[in-house]
Amino acid sequence: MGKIYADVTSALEGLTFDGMTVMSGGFGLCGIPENLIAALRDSGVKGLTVISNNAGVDGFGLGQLLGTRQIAKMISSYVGENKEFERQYLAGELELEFNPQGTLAERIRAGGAGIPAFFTATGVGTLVAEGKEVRNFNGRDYVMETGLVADLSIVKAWKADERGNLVFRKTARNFNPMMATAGKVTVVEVEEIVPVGSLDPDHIHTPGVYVDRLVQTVSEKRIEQRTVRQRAAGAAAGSEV
Amino acid sequence: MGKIYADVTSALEGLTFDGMTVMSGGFGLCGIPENLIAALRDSGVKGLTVISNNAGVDGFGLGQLLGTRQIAKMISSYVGENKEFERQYLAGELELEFNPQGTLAERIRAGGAGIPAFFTATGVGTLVAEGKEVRNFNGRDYVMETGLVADLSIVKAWKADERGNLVFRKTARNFNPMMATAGKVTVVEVEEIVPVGSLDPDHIHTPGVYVDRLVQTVSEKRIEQRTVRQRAAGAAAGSEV
Amino acid sequence: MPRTREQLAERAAQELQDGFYVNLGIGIPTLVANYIPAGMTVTLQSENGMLGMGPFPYEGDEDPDLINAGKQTITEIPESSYFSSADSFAMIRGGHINLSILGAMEVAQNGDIANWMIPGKLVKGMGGAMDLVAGVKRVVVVMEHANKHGQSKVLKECSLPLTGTGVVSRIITDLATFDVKPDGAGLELIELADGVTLDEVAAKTEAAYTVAPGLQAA
Amino acid sequence: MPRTREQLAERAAQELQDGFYVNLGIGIPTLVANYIPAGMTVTLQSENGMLGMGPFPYEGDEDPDLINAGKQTITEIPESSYFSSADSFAMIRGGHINLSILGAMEVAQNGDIANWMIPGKLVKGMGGAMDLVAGVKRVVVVMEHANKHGQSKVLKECSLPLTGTGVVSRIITDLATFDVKPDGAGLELIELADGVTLDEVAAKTEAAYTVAPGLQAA
Repeated sequence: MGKIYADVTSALEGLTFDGMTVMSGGFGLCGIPENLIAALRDSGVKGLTVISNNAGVDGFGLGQLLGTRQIAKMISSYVGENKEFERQYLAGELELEFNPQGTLAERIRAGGAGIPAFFTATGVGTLVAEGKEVRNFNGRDYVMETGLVADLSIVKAWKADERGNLVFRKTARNFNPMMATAGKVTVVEVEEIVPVGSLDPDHIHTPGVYVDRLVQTVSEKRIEQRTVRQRAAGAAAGSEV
Repeated sequence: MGKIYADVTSALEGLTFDGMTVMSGGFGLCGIPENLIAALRDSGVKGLTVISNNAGVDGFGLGQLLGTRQIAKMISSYVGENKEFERQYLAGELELEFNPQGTLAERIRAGGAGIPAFFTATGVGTLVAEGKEVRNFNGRDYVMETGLVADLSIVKAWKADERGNLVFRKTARNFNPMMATAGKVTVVEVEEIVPVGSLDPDHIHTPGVYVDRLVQTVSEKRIEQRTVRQRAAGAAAGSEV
Repeated sequence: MPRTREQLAERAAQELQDGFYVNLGIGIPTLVANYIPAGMTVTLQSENGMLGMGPFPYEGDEDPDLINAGKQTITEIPESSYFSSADSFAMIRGGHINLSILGAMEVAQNGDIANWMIPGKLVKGMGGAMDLVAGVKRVVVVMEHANKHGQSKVLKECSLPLTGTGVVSRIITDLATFDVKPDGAGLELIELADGVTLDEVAAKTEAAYTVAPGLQAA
Repeated sequence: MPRTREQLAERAAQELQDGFYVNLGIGIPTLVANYIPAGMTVTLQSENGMLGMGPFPYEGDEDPDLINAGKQTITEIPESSYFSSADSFAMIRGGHINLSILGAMEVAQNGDIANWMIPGKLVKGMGGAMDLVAGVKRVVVVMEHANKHGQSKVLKECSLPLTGTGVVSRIITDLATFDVKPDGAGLELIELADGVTLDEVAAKTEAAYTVAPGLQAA
């Protein structure tokens, strides 16, 4: 019953097929499964629907799958940092479904939790609610949104034990825990695999039941907006570099 | 901006009124806010609707509020361990709404998360679905359940820092985290209040935003079913004592 | 000879597979934990918020913060993790638990199950039973074939208020084992307890069922 | 004299109260963090999963695992906590954040806001803006009074696709401050920037509004 795979290629073996839906964790370039994305590119799988808050940048993260035109559709909340995405979208080569970020997060959580639909006030009276059921509860209008599941979720965590219990680090957690629950198969890349018993059971963010395959990788972890403050200055905000 | 109160009496001061709805954390007698329940009893508040997975035992936990007939209605999943509850219920003195445990947990989570309603397969075709909307998604029937909020949530955590960040311990976590999010006011009793910065930000279960008042207490922590195994025996299960 | 409680638990343990995440109900199902085959990795879920449930503690090691869904003191094991009730039932409702082994008052030939209330008697509540039968991938019932009045608990239709509809996949009783065929196709008798005859099962079962070919021959 | 960006941020900081949990949008709202009054406890939420956001790191201390919703490197402070995006938006949607200060392209006199798309231009997405305006208890918009073509951004009705309807409580521009009265009762001008006249605001505002009594007299 080993969950541990030697490399990202074998970790995806037998899981990919053209036209499949893939959830990919991360916010911007923070906490993305960058090595599994590269392996997905190398697998040659085509016609992907990708559910991810963002679309990476040119040549990194999901941008790698855009460059090779492996993505047919994105479900995202913000895709601002990707010129190839822009080009393909404007040329009509790429389908795009925008979801409000919180609605996207909750749709994924619902999908993993066996909830086919829920109501939210987010987006009522906007384009987002068009064609969807709107219902009044206690005097306020809410729009019905549906749960999302994927054929495959690729997730980035910080540490895992050999049974797949996961711990995330700082804001690299973001969409990863919900996506781990909403994939029919979930493959996780981590910076370190530790022996069972090394993680405090009260500190585990994602229980091993959600993790089908596990692979230890080395991440580049690019920074998108490097902002710093001067050592001399005491101000709360700083300058963009 | 202090959240810390000297004792449970002052922690509830000004928050109680007759006919109010109170959520009370815990599973069985595990992780219940036993000192806040006692303070609620001493406050003399009446006509309570109490949302709690269980109803305590005679004379302990919520059983204390039953003895004094302060509870008008319970919303629970299981109330098997309380004779006074049984007596009042059979005499028609107490209203009772049973929710499946997972539906109850999700209704509370939804209430705290601004979700007025959601669909679940739990209870479809049973008494629980009577009078509720049933809808088919992807070939399966689901029942619509609504979110729950309370005028007051009383919660038991293990540790808190001075800003109200909470950590729970083992299975004493149970309903406490969701209830902390679903109270208009949330009061928390903890075994230890530690200085800000003592808790690892990655290990906090409930962020301080959900905690209005905090009080350090000493808990009796009764055990309902003391089950042990013999030191000599190697079997996985043991005997009930 | 009808199966004893221990034999029922031992038979139910044959439903386990390596790598399974399993929720065991109260009563006989709890005993199944004692029959997990050596070398097989099976992780027990407790719906009050724990995955990786260990055995009862040694006397003196009881921890009031560590109980199972039956409110019994238990222990943790190296792979354990804790989570809230909302996260626990998200796990159950979302179909992430492979198998639930539960007791029942009645099971019908279409997979309906009743195990939470008897009209006219005090109702204690359904606890997590409705969530488990609706959410877990495979539900196996372990129970006595007949109630204390000698009446069949394997029925054409349940008479008690239901816990779930069409959710049971297999019924293991002290006399026999039945599969509930998909899409309302009814029951198939697939196994007899040692020394129990087809005639005895026929006499004691209210539900209609077919008999598996191999068993017919035997 | 119209308020500068820094003056706008300083004015917006007056919306803060001790103990508030606050989400600040990108742009001018981010600068509000520099004007939190000394001795006031204000906790900043970042919707990508953090409560208790600290300042930018010193050079060399940047951590790629620690960014804000604008994808900028930040730091943690002693009271910080991290959580998932689902938990973060549960916090926002559930009304647990006291105040959101956001920029906008247009605001209407009924509290409608448009700040995410311009038809015909490439749409980058709404990110968390729709969740914030719908969920946070009080939404304050900080923006230039006019767009780059000199047209009023405070309007009778928004012309751009909406981010939310009837959600804005206060509008702080470089010229003036308006309250959006409840239940569609329209705008009230409550404050002028130093040296700005009622006539100037009237000339540059498309929306209808009343003038607060004290301001009328001045």
